[in-house]
Amino acid sequence: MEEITTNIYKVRAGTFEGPLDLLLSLIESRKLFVNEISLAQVTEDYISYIKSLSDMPDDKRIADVSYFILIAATLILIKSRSLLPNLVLTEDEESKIVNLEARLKLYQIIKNASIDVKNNFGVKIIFSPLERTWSEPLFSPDQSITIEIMSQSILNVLESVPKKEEKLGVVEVRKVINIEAIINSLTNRIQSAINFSFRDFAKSHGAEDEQEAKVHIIVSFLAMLELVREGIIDVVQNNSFEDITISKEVLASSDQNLQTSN
Amino acid sequence: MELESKIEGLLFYKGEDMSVWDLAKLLRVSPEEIDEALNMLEQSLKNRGIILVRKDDSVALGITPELSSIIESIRKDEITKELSKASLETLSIVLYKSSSAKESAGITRHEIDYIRGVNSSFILRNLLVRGLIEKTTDERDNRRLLYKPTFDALSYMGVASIEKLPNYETVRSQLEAVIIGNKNDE
Amino acid sequence: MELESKIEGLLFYKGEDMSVWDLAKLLRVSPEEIDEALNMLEQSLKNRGIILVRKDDSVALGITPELSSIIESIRKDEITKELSKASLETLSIVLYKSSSAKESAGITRHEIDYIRGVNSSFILRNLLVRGLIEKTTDERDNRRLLYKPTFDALSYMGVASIEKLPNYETVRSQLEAVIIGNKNDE
Repeated sequence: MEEITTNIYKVRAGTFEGPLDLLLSLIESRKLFVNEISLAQVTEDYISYIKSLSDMPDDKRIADVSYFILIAATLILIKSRSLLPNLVLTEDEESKIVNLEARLKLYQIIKNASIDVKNNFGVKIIFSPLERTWSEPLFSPDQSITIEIMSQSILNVLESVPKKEEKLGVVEVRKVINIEAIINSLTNRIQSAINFSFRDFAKSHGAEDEQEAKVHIIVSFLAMLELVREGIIDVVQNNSFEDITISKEVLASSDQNLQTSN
Repeated sequence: MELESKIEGLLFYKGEDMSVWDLAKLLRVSPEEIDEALNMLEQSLKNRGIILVRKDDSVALGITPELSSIIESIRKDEITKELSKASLETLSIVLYKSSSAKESAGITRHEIDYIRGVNSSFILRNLLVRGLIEKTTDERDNRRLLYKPTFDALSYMGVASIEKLPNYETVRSQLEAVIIGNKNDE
Repeated sequence: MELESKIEGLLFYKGEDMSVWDLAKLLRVSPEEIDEALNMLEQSLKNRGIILVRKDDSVALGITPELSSIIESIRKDEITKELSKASLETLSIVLYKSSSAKESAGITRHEIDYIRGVNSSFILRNLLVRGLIEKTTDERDNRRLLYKPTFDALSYMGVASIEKLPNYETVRSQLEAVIIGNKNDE
């Protein structure tokens, strides 16, 4: 038992089954309940974990990075709301937050149940009887046992064996943009312009399709939050329907933002 | 000869699970009579070396878990008891989330992925190969594939039915509570 | 747990004769105690579907003779039922993986399960009962059980030599590749 608890709480790259596992571990290690407040509190830890994933060499990087990024999007909504009190979320965004909370609670229940399963699995087995040898086998073919059907059947078998890539779960891993690179680019832009639109910034990466554009926005947002944390820029959103404006920052105010959010 | 004894004999002969329906057909009685006789058989086997294992509409006879360690010592093949963290999670979902009630038995891969937050196809395949879960099609919609625990999964857990899993009722009601509280999910 | 129940469980597991001496050794009691418990077990099994069969110093569980006609019909059904797609696929794996070269003949159940992505024990059992495949132990490792097609099955299909099956070389090497992939996973 003791071993399990210490293992779960150690946050180390590559040790998590998925984003929910990571998120739950972060919350539980702070002895918090699953709710919006605790989610906001662990957002930064979560993001730095994803950053450690994208810094890993390609072959070591886990296949599920995209799943981590998807959850990050919702976390960023939660974090933004705590950073920007005047931010009004859409219905869709609200339901994403509620949804994440519920999923996390489901995951927590299963996680606890899985400890019971682990402790009982294979300890006291109800064995099935050995194969029965009541009577000698009686050769009884049927008409479908022909060379033609056998050679067709084996082809069906081979066709349904999953390919190596599928097997590893690397179905379609989009190359996730390096967060570090975006931070650098963002810093450069701030130096040249006092104000620019976040939307323009996210667009400027030239996404190929909508899916990819979403990933760009998320990663850009992550980078932006990172800069806010480091006190380099200040995020101002004048009106909920307007774009977020990024400007060179008055250091003190972003520190305050951060303190209130933590 | 009592119906329950006949069932016992047939299950002994088969050495694997049989459906209530097959038993009814073979013994020329109604499925209800089989069900009733199974309840009696379950009682008769209390404290015996044999135990009745029930799952969905099927039953099998197994050796009481008290003899587990003796049998392990005489088995030729090794038993793999290790489950990775991912397999453990996925198996737990299939065990606790798929109710034994006929009409709602089984869980889709999509639901499993949703709970785990990652793609589970590789893990599901592993569990299928190990015979801990099985894949069936939804009776009401044959395009829907459902995953269910197998008799072996119950056997490894040392329980004669899903309801006897540790904390089954508690976990079920916790799951229900979250799902009802979040009706608009997905 | 009573000694008689333990004996019952072990005999049920084995499905074949065990000597009083073996039982005594396994259960760490004297042969006299076993004998005594067997007498009690014999009593407990009165009117049940299972009977105790004693011969000299050996015992086994058997099915009550009253059920023999039903069992006859189950057996008939087992061997005359049309082979399912899954059964044919399993048979084709056993067929293609076998070889006329003695040292590389046969495939394990685990390998079959892995190739098919599901547990195959019931299907293999049925193929055995029908005399289409047979089970042997690996000469190099007697813990490994190997499945092979029977001579009868090969001659029924008119296969003079496995190597002459359509696409034999390609299929064989693909099967090997899948099996090796499995070993790397573990």
